[in-house]
Amino acid sequence: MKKTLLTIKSTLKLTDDVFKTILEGDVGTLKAGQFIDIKIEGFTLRRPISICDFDKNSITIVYKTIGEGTLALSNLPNGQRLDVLTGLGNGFDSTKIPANTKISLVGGGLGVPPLYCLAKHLKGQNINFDVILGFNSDKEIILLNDFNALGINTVVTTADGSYGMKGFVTAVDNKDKYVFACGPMPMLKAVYKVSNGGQFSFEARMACGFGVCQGCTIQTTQGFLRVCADGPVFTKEQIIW
Amino acid sequence: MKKTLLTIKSTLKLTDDVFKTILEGDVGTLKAGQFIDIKIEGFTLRRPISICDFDKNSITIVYKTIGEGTLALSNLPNGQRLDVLTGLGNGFDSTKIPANTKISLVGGGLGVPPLYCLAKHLKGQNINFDVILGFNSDKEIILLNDFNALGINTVVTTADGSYGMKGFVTAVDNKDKYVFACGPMPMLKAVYKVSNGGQFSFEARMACGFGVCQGCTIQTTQGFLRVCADGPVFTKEQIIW
Amino acid sequence: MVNLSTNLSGLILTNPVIAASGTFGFGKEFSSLFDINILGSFCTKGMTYSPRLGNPQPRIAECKAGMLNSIGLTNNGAKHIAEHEFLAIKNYFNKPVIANVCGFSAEEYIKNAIIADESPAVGLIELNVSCPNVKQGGISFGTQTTVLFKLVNAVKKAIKKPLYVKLSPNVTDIKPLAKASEEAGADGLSLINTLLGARIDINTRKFILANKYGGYSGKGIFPVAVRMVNEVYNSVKIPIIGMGGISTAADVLEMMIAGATAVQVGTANLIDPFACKKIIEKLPILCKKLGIKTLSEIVGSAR
Amino acid sequence: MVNLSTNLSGLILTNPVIAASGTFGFGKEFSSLFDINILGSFCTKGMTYSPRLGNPQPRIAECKAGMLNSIGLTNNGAKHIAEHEFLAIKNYFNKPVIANVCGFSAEEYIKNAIIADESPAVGLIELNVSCPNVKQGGISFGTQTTVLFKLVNAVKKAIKKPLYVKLSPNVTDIKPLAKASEEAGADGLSLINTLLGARIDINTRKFILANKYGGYSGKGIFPVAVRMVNEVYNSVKIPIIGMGGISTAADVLEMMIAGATAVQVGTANLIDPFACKKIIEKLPILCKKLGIKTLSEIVGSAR
Ligand SMILES: Cc1cc2nc3c(=O)[nH]c(=O)nc-3n(C[C@H](O)[C@H](O)[C@H](O)COP(=O)(O)OP(=O)(O)OC[C@H]3O[C@@H](n4cnc5c(N)ncnc54)[C@H](O)[C@@H]3O)c2cc1C
Ligand SMILES: Cc1cc2nc3c(=O)[nH]c(=O)nc-3n(C[C@H](O)[C@H](O)[C@H](O)COP(=O)(O)OP(=O)(O)OC[C@H]3O[C@@H](n4cnc5c(N)ncnc54)[C@H](O)[C@@H]3O)c2cc1C
Ligand SMILES: Cc1cc2nc3c(=O)[nH]c(=O)nc-3n(C[C@H](O)[C@H](O)[C@H](O)COP(=O)(O)O)c2cc1C
Ligand SMILES: Cc1cc2nc3c(=O)[nH]c(=O)nc-3n(C[C@H](O)[C@H](O)[C@H](O)COP(=O)(O)O)c2cc1C
Ligand code: FES
Ligand code: FES
Repeated sequence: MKKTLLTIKSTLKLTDDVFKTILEGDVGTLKAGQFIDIKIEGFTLRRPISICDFDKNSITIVYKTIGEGTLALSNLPNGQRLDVLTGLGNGFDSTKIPANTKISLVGGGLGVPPLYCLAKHLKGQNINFDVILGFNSDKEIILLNDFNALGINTVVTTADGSYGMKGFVTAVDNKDKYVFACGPMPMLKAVYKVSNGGQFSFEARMACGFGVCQGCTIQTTQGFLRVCADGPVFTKEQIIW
Repeated sequence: MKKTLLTIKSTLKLTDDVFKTILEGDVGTLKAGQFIDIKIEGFTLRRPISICDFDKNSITIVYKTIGEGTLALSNLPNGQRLDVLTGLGNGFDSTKIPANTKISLVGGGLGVPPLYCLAKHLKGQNINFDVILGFNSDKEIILLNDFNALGINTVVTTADGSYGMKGFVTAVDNKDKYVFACGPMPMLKAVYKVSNGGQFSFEARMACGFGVCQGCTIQTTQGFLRVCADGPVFTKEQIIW
Repeated sequence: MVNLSTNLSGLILTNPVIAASGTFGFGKEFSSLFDINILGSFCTKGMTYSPRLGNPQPRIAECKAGMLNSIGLTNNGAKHIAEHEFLAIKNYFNKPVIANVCGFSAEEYIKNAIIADESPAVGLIELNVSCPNVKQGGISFGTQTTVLFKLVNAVKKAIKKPLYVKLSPNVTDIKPLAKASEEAGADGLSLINTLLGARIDINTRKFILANKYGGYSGKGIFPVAVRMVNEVYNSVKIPIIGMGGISTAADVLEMMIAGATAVQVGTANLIDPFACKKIIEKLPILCKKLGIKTLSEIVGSAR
Repeated sequence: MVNLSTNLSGLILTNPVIAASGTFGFGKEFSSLFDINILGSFCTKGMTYSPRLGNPQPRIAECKAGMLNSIGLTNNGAKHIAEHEFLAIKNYFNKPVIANVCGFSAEEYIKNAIIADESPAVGLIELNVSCPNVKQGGISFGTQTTVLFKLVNAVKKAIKKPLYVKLSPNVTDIKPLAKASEEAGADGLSLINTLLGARIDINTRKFILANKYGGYSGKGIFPVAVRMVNEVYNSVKIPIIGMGGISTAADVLEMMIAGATAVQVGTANLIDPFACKKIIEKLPILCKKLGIKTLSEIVGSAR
């Protein structure tokens, strides 16, 4: 964890209510699957957002304007400085991938951004994998071009069939695969049930985001674990469902 | 009363902790002795400040940075827009001046600003008057040049004798005069006792500033009066001391 | 078209927004800023039988998320108010108002309630048993169930108009007090009054309020108010006017979902005299966005 | 040089700033950010005898001026905490800590207090009789004077270290509870714990907390805390650790002037992990500005 001041470089509207913001500054050491916690002027608690991409001195986030906080964030001008905690959470761990196993990255809605970061990372390690992204409709598709630009075979499912396969991400067969999944709880659960093993990124309402308040704690096979500090990524073995 | 958005045109440092700020915009109808109530971002209640000068589209205020609110105000950049209630309070009433009576304007410290506005007004009506301004020391003198620029005979007293007459404003004889006084309570009381009659501008902790909360109400010879709406200027006849 | 109307024991309001007692005077100052007939109603300043100056100055203190007041029921006395302030209301407001009635003895409460009951301007009487700023009376009626029951019962018998009891949040358990009011015949409840708080000037080491402690109101008390309105909603059958820190249309909906049939907006009026107007203008837009067609249907829908 | 030291029943703190229970974990996370030895001390997460997961998710809700939590005393159990967490503290903190002790019965409170009493890491025991998030036990001990007296008395007899009782603000009158604690042998008092509050999502009409109600903390509760600390200061002779919404050095002074011998900083740590550090660095500067040479002299100086 690092507390740092980052500057908004740009904010781009991806869909009606999803924005991509690039933050610049001393970002610290980062990892795919980690998140940052942003203090937005006028709001008490920080807003946790996954890292969608990063380099030495920038972090890209992609977020939906769910409520007042993310809405305010999306309206901040370029050049605005933000108080941010970076490098939060454990992140995805590619060293845990079993040998000779096919890998699948499964993302749903706003669970897609951290998988982009992971995809880039795996790609850099010459690890092969499939990507399955699920959305409600074609209007809500995000980051598909970015995955394609990485030269990754990406399957898209939409609930209403307006793009790609009609249905949910579970329509794609992942039985023998090691999955990295991020998305809404029902999706994670469904993927968990049909997967061989893998890593699942959780969400929780957080107060601190760095492990001291127990706000986000859940029951796991290893006892009480904090989504913010012991997660947000949990292995299939840890999860109780 | 009028609720309006005013823009900071300039802020000038007059002494170590006293600032003069010019606000521009649709200021409404104003009168010497009235005040404005300024919403400062980050503070719950508005800050009441007397009108030191005004014209059709600007208001000048002179204020001391007592606490966090006025400090924040003094640090706001030019061009910043402020939510302001203007034209609050009754103001000084020159029609009440008895015939053939000498007039004296008596100000102490941050009570001086509204008297500048009054002086300008009286001058415009060709009414003659003296001005006595009291400060703690020469370092705290404000607006003296402005009074002089109006061509007004201005007596200054300082408590430590570092400028003008040593002592308090009551050192100057006002017995036969009709006074317009503004300053700290002890000064007002002292002036009240030695004056023939006059108008005294009060202060009070205010919540609304426009007469609805009774926060500022005081006992007068005419019953309960609100400093913000029935004052801040009270006549000698109204005051119970 | 969203239906915003709400029903307080027969008093139909076109919308649930009522300006709170002590923060709206008798409405006159606001009527010079906007047409206050857009309000559901407004609640007048608490009245006692004899005129009262109230507590010594200063009696306002700022807080980070609200303010303290120790006004102490400044008013010109019930008779004067009925004959002057109430009488003048019709010149700028054409709906019934809510009269906030105080007292220092059961007899006085009854006398004042009758004066309000007989005033044509008044549509509903709010019995203030929760003013934290007067030593005798007020709050002492609002913290003991048996005392409260007797008072409410006696007042109810003496008047014809709907009687709402305004409860204090400064209690271990508000539910028995709500129930005692209901059993005594109250037509409804108003809550919450202010929380007891204090601020001290660290320079002078003096309490900012001359009275030392005062009533804490504004945004900072909203979560406490939502909880208490919900607790009381689950304990009684009579309608609740919910208040405490409301400053937006979203706050109004949250308070209604918690259990309030109507709401009062207090401190927000002091900071922005157009607060009620803005809230009322935003309400239908917000309802539409949330798919709410009849606002009163959300009352107590929290789950 | 300003003397910031303060004395809690023999436990001398170099400065009055203590990180509050439940908002500082066991200090480890913070120790990786700054040298936490600058703190007066810190208070550990409330412990029960058996491990507890606590309440269902979600258990955090944001408020305009603070937050709600319904953690429900998540902890690994007193024995595990003593053997692991307490034991590890010496690796990053070289002063005695304050152990926050909970329970669901008098016997359990005693057992847990003894475990804390026997841990070398612990300098003072804070008896939490005011957790609003657990149904049985906790708060029920903190709202009735006779129950509280018995509990405090029994715990006091079982331990050697100073015993502070942490009181709830959700009561009609806090003074009798403070006095009962004092008479039962408490060495000091801690106040306030959280106010009971609720928030509702107007989109889903569901309470944000799975538990519906939770404890309200942060800036919004400061005026209530200042008032209660002052009330209690005027009622008892034992020292008070004051808390509730403190986020600046000025807040620390205000709380001490109200009557606190030391203070705890809670929610502020969650929003800014450097909050305590900033406050501690600002304290001597602010004292100097105000002409305060010995900080402890201002305790209870409000007038
Ligand atoms: C580890 C983690 C990573 C996340 N990554 C992303 C991401 O990459 N992109 C994205 O769009 N969203 C992400 N979220 C969800 C995001 O944090 C919320 O959408 C956001 O906090 C909502 O804030 P708001 O002010 O708009 O909503 P409001 O509802 O006004 O917020 C009120 C409070 O509730 C919290 N809250 C509301 N919704 C959620 C939620 N779903 N999860 C956690 N807290 C919530 C807020 O943080 C705040 O404290 C992530 C959440 C977590 C825990
Ligand atoms: C009618 C009127 C006219 C005024 N005119 C001037 C002026 O021309 N120049 C000037 O320097 N000051 C003037 N004051 C005083 C000025 O309002 C306060 O100095 C200012 O509000 C302090 O705000 P703060 O945030 O710096 O102080 P803080 O102490 O942090 O303020 C906290 C709260 O106390 C109130 N407060 C603090 N001191 C006073 C005070 N002396 N009077 C009223 N409220 C106070 C603030 O408004 C705020 O609500 C006037 C006051 C009144 C009532
Ligand atoms: C300045 C002021 C004066 C008040 N006077 C009264 C009063 O006379 N009678 C009463 O029942 N409540 C009175 N109240 C309480 C409010 O009506 C309301 O219950 C409380 O302020 C909470 O609402 P708010 O947070 O929206 O202000 C007063 C509040 C304030 C701030
Ligand atoms: C997330 C959280 C967890 C808490 N856990 C405990 C606890 O275990 N024991 C306890 O006595 N108080 C607990 N508290 C209460 C705080 O110690 C403190 O009394 C309260 O939050 C008021 O201080 P603040 O406004 O500075 O946060 C907790 C508060 C928060 C916000
Ligand atoms: S959010 Fe505080 S421990 Fe996870
Ligand atoms: S400040 Fe509200 S009536 Fe004067």
